[in-house]
Formats: sequence, structure tokens, C-alpha cells
Amino acid sequence: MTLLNHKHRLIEEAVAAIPHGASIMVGGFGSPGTPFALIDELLAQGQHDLTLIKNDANEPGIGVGKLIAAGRVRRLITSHIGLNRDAIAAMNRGELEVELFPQGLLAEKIRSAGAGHHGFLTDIGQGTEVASGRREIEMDGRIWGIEQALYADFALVHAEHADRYGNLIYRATASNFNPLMAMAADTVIAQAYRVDEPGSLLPEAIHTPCAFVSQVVEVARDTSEQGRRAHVG
Amino acid sequence: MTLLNHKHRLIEEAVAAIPHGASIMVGGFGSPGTPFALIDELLAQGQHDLTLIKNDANEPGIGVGKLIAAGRVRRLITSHIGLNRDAIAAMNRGELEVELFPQGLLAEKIRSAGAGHHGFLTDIGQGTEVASGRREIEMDGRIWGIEQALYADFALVHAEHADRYGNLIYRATASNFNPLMAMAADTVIAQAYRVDEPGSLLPEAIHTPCAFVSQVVEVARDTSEQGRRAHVG
Amino acid sequence: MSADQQRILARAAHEVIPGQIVNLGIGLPTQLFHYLPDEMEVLVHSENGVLGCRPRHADEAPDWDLIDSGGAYIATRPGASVFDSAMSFAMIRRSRVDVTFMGAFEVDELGNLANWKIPGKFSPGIGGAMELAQKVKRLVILCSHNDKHGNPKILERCRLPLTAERCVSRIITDKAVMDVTPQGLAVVDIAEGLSVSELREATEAELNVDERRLGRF
Amino acid sequence: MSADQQRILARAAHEVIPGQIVNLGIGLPTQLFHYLPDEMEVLVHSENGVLGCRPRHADEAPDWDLIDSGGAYIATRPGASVFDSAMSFAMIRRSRVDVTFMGAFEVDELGNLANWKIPGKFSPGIGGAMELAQKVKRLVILCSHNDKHGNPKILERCRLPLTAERCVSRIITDKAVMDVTPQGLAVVDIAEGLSVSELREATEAELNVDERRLGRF
Repeated sequence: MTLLNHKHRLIEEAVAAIPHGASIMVGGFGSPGTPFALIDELLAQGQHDLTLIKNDANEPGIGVGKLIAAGRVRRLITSHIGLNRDAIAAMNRGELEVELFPQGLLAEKIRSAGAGHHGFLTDIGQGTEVASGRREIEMDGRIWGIEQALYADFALVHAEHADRYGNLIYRATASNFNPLMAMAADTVIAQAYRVDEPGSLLPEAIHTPCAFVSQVVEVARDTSEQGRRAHVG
Repeated sequence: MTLLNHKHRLIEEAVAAIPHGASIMVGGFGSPGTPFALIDELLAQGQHDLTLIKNDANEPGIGVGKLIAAGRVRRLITSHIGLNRDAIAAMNRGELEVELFPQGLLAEKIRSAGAGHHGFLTDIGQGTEVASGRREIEMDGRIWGIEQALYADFALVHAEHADRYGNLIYRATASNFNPLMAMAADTVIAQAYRVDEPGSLLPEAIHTPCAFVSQVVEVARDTSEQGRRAHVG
Repeated sequence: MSADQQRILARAAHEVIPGQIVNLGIGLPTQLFHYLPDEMEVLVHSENGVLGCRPRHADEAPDWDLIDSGGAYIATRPGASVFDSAMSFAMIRRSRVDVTFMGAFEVDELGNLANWKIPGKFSPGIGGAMELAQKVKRLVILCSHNDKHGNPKILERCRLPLTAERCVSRIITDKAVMDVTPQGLAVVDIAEGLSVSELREATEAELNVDERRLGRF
Repeated sequence: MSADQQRILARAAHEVIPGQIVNLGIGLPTQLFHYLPDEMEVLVHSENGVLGCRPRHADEAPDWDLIDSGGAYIATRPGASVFDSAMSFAMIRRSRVDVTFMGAFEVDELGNLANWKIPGKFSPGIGGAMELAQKVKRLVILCSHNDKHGNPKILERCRLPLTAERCVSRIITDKAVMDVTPQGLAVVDIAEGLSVSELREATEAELNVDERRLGRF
């Protein structure tokens, strides 16, 4: 783990640590919380054969949609890709492996890794095709599905505000999977609109303590899709 | 669950819902976060044969120490009672059943219930006496202990600030087990130093969303042990 | 929005009690948003991580960090909280959402629901629907009584992959309001101008009707 | 505090690198707090839910909501965060704490640690010690070399119930600094004025000593 006093980096440097074939968690539910600047840097650097773990596939032409369209993604572990017709088409052509989980189970698989567990017991999905192929255990008179923890090599997360130790604060619905992924990946690269000196953030307001964050980069609010969305509902 | 617009209650009324024999989670690690006023009300109302779930047993003569000294507690599920010689003595005399868990496992058993799971798989304690008697499962080439989720009938929690819908904000190290217990118990009674109108709390600053809180009562900062501790380290 | 859809929504609005926590599924149910007045003490949960959302007023600029689960830019009301996806689904799995409204491809007499996959045609992933259907205290389905080819959606048994088993409490369509009971589907209300035999004609499931107690909507 | 304890702490302070996250166990290790100057960029984790704590200055009033895991009223430094117990132990289980210092009843050649229970005499519960011992990247034991009766605490095999197996990296006592290696305990430093044979006399475990490299402290 990077020392506290050496976490504040340039975006090129932080993303350069990611090798081809890496498994990468990417925060965001739709556009809010998606680390667009880090994704664009990954696109520019050219890493390929990636496994992405993200709630959704963004939309065509933005965020991880760009990585998918560029053929960089071998496998996507997700909960819903209905807003990205390109991803659906790539899946149907067999060019993109897609593994789908119910959203709450996906969140908990990541949280389970973030807590250092190997998995958890759930009744969600019992009696549906989600449970087929899942290992089960009988306990206290009922059958429970065992959902395994989902770890990753890297996480790319987006925060509203950070300090240079890597403490993070999220805003509104831009939180979503970000704090969970920040705990579950071995190396966590955070982008934030502001990176201030330690002491700038109220201890009670910090959502992700700096212990989980490897590198933090400052990104402009109007960079890339961060401030101007393709989709306005 | 109580409707949002009917949660703000008098302390007598809220605590009166607890029957004899109830299982009750009690927040707090040492004094910070211990809901002293709710505990004192429980003492005054006389409920007995209680099962308490609390990180520790407070200290002699304060908090749950009073309930234990008064013989109201049949069973205590906890992680460490070293600061309460009365509780240790009651345990050694066989008057108080004590079930001990490593602190992080206790926290996760409660969190597992709060997330609606039946349990989780862990390597913590393997090779020690903590693992003896625990059900195990082989998975991915290793043996994992299965820790079951810990639910309760009631939780008594302490917050710094609340609104009358039951949204809660904790302060400093008075957070500890409170947010976990607020999710794991069927009925959650929160005490707070201030109970304001909805809209008073910043949405990002809320630690426990009101959906988990059944009743909220306002307590004075200098009530009971809340503002004057027996133990100053 | 069609007149039928408006009728469904107007009827559905009566299902919400002040003080409740409500989740609105993608599609038609989201529109119920507009039937919950600002002054009504109801908190709308959206599973992407907000409790207490409301539609933007006409003069409000979008907040780029604030969407509902359907992707619409929304606003919050007093008492709102925001949180991560684990907390959001903990709330769902712990049954802290009082009522959820969802669309359906198929519903059946047992209260089984299919609304996420048409094998070979439509399988974008289930999103949050499974946990909501399985765990929310009361699940109300809002859908057209028949599909666009006129085929019934209220079936004896669902044929598509299920979202969850035995999860539906009430079904509100353009033709009827039906409760799932241990004895099968019981018609509560029937649309103005529709006869019971016309309703049965449009439905595959067996319908229990007590004409003396039948409401109109 | 005794001179021996002060010597242990002064030596232990060299184990901490600026930029690290450090946990201090109850008892002697807590005192290491006072050897980490305010200007040193180190965040001390306390498992009750704070990262970035420091001792109160003489003129600071206690904050009744802010203790460390030993119950002492403390303060925080810039960059501190507070959080719940689940987050605190997630940090530990995910090995995000770089080094932890703990006391011991017994340590052995394999790096096994016993520091929580003396059957029949002392069993208040294990608190957070098990997760810390098992998961923190580097575990340094600070303890007296012998108990108050003169019996060795550095053993061939622990006899008391274990806190965790094969978890200790380094042991710092009043008599020596020892590393746990695949070949057993290797003496790194020996106390001023003590001979190797006196050290072996006071120790049950086999000690590997390379006299050419031996430091004094």
C-alpha cells in the first residue's frame, strides 16, 4: 500500500499501474459516480483484455461504453446493461462475455470482499434461475444460496471531495458502488473534483477512509462527460 | 414499521414497547455511543430476563452495568467485559450467561443481519478456540468458518442529531456499533441530543437513514451518564 | 401518456398512505411520482441510493449527481438521505420499503411475477427488481391488462423466467384491480363500463368476483 | 513507567515509518502514542472507530465522544476519519493497517501469540485482538521478556489459548529485539550490558544469534 504522504498523483501515472488483463471495478450507477476521467485515461493508454465490474455499461459513447466499443473489455460483470445497445449487441455477437447478477447481490458480493469475507448466505433468487448453478447450504431448516465475495485488482472511483491522504466524500447518488469498490480492490485509484490538505474534511463526513485508497487524482469538473451528460432524463 | 410522521415519541412510551425476555442490541463502545437515557428508562420500567447484545458491559454502576447488577440480564452476547468486574463476577457465579465473540466478528454478525443475510464465510479464528463448534465449509481449496447473522427484537441506539423521521447522525467514536444495530433489529429506538424537522440534516451526512428507525426520542446532553463519565482515561 | 395509463396511475395513487416509504419501478410506475404531492409526507426510495426523491419542478436545473434508478434527473425533499448501493439494498432486504410499484410482462394466480427477461429477445439484466419483488412488504403491479397483440398478461402460470415467486400483493391494470389471495385472484375494482364477462374474456387466470362488493374506477 | 518499559517504547518507535497506518494495542503499546510527534505523518487506528488519533495535549479538555479502544479520552489529527465498527474491522481484515503493536502473555518460535485468556483466571473476551493479530501486515509484540515470577514469555510453543497462529513478525522486550523467521527466532538487537548467554538463560525458545550483526539498544 502506498504511504499516506505519497498518494496524490498525476492521472497518467496512477492509471499507468494498470496492466493488460486486469480486473477493474468501476464506480457509478448511470453517469453519477462514474469516474469518466480515469476511464478516458485508460482508453488513451490502451490497456486491453480487461474484466470490468460495474453496475451498468453506461451508455453508448460515454464511460465504459467507450472501452467496450473499442474492444478493450473481454468480460463484464454487471447488473443491467439495458441503456447501452452497443454492449447488448457485443454480448449477442459473443464478443463480450457478460455475467449478470441482481443488483443487490452484486453490491453485496463486492461489499463481502471489502469486508474481507469469502462470501455470504442469502435467500435472494431462490426459486429463480439466478439460483441455478449456485452452491447451496442447508442451515436452520432452510436452503441458502452461497454468494462468493468478488475481489478485483483495481478500482476506479469518483468522489466529490478528497484530501491528499485519500479520504473521500461522495455526493448525492454519485455514491452508489464507489465506497464498496474502494474496499474490495487491491489498488484503488480515486478521482475527485478537489483534493485538499488533510484536515479539510470533517471526520464524520468522510465516507471512505484513506486507508482504502491507493492514489488520488484531481480532475476538472468539466472534463470529459463529468459535467455534460449525453443522457438527460 | 411505524409511519414516518409518527416516530417522534416520549421516552417512556418508546421503551414501554419492550417486553420481558426481549433480545436487545445496545450501541456503544465503552461510554461513547451508549444510549444511557434509554437504558435508565428500561431499568426504571423493570423489564427482565433480557438478552443483551453489546460490545462490552460498560463499567460497574453505569449503562448496562446497572441492568446486570439489578439481575435483569439473563444473557449477554459481547466481545469484551474486562472493564466491568461486576459482570465478570456474575459470569463466574453462573448468574449471567456470557457469549464472547471477537469484536470484528460480532460487528459483522450484526451487519450480516442488517443486510438481510443468513451469515458469512470467514477465516478469522480458524486454528483457535473461536472456531471450535463453528460450522465450516470447504470452498476454493480452503476451510471457511460460517458465522451466522445475529438479529434482535430491539435495538437501543444513541445519535448526536436526528430528525423526526428518524434520520440519524453519529459523532466521533460514538458511532461504533450503533449504525449496525439500527439495521439488524426489528424495532429500533434511537435517542438523540437534538430531534429537528426533516430537512435539517444534510442528505450526505446521514449515517442511518430513517427507514431503519422505529422511534426517536430527544434526550438532554446532561441526562444520566451521558455528559459526566465515571471513567476518564 | 394514454388515458388507460392515467387511469392506472390515478387508481394506484390511492395505495400510498402518508408516512410510508415507497419505491417506484422503471417505466409506468415512475410516473406515479407526479401523483404524490410535495406536501404529502411520503419518502420515495430509489435503489441507486436515495430515500426522499421527487420530480424536478419545471424551473429546476438538473443536478448531475442526482438521478433515480431509471436515469431521470430528480430532486430531493426535506428528510431525504443518500447512501451507497449496499445500504440501499439492505433497506430493501430488511423490508424497510413499505410498498413498491412495478411493471410486468406476466403475473399469475399465485402472485408469481415475470418482468425482466424474454429468452432470446430481451435480457439486459435484472437490476434491482429481484430484491424488491422478493422483499418489499407490499408489491403492487401496474401494467396493461393485455399485451399489444391483445394477449392476456394475467395468467394461470407465468411462462417467462420469474423475477420472484409468490411476491405480488395487488395488480392494477386498465381493466381491473385484483388481489392475490390464497384462493387465487380476487377482483377488487373493475374499470368503468366494463362487464365481468368482458374482463374474464381478457384474462387467462381464474378470477374470483363478488359482484356485491365490486368497486369501479 | 519503568526504565525497561521506556527502553522498549523508544526502540519500538523506530518501527514506525512516516506515511504508515498504525494500531496500538491496550497497555504498554498505547504508550507508543507519545513517541509519535504531532508533525509525523502517521495515522493511528483505534478499532473502536477512528483513524488518525493522538493523545490529548495537557491543556485539552476531554471530548466525551472520543476514546481509543483502551477507553482513554483522545484527540484527532488532520486527516482523521471516524467510522462504525464494521468499517473499522474491514480495514483490519483487508490488511489496510500497516503495523500493529500488541502485548503478549506468551509468544513462540513459530510466531504464535497468546494474549487474551488464562483459563480459569482471566477471560474477559478477546475484543479486537484476534482480527488484528491475524490480518495486520506486520505485528510487533512489546512485552517484558519474563513474567513477574521470572518465567520466560518467549517460548518454544505457546501453552495458553492462541490469539492467532503464526502472526508475529517481531518481538521487542526489555532484553532483546527478535524476528520470527522460517528458521525460528533471530535476535536482531540485544539490550546494553546483557550477554547472549544471559539472554538465552532468560528465554525458553531457541535463539539464533549472529554476533557480527547484533545491534545494541
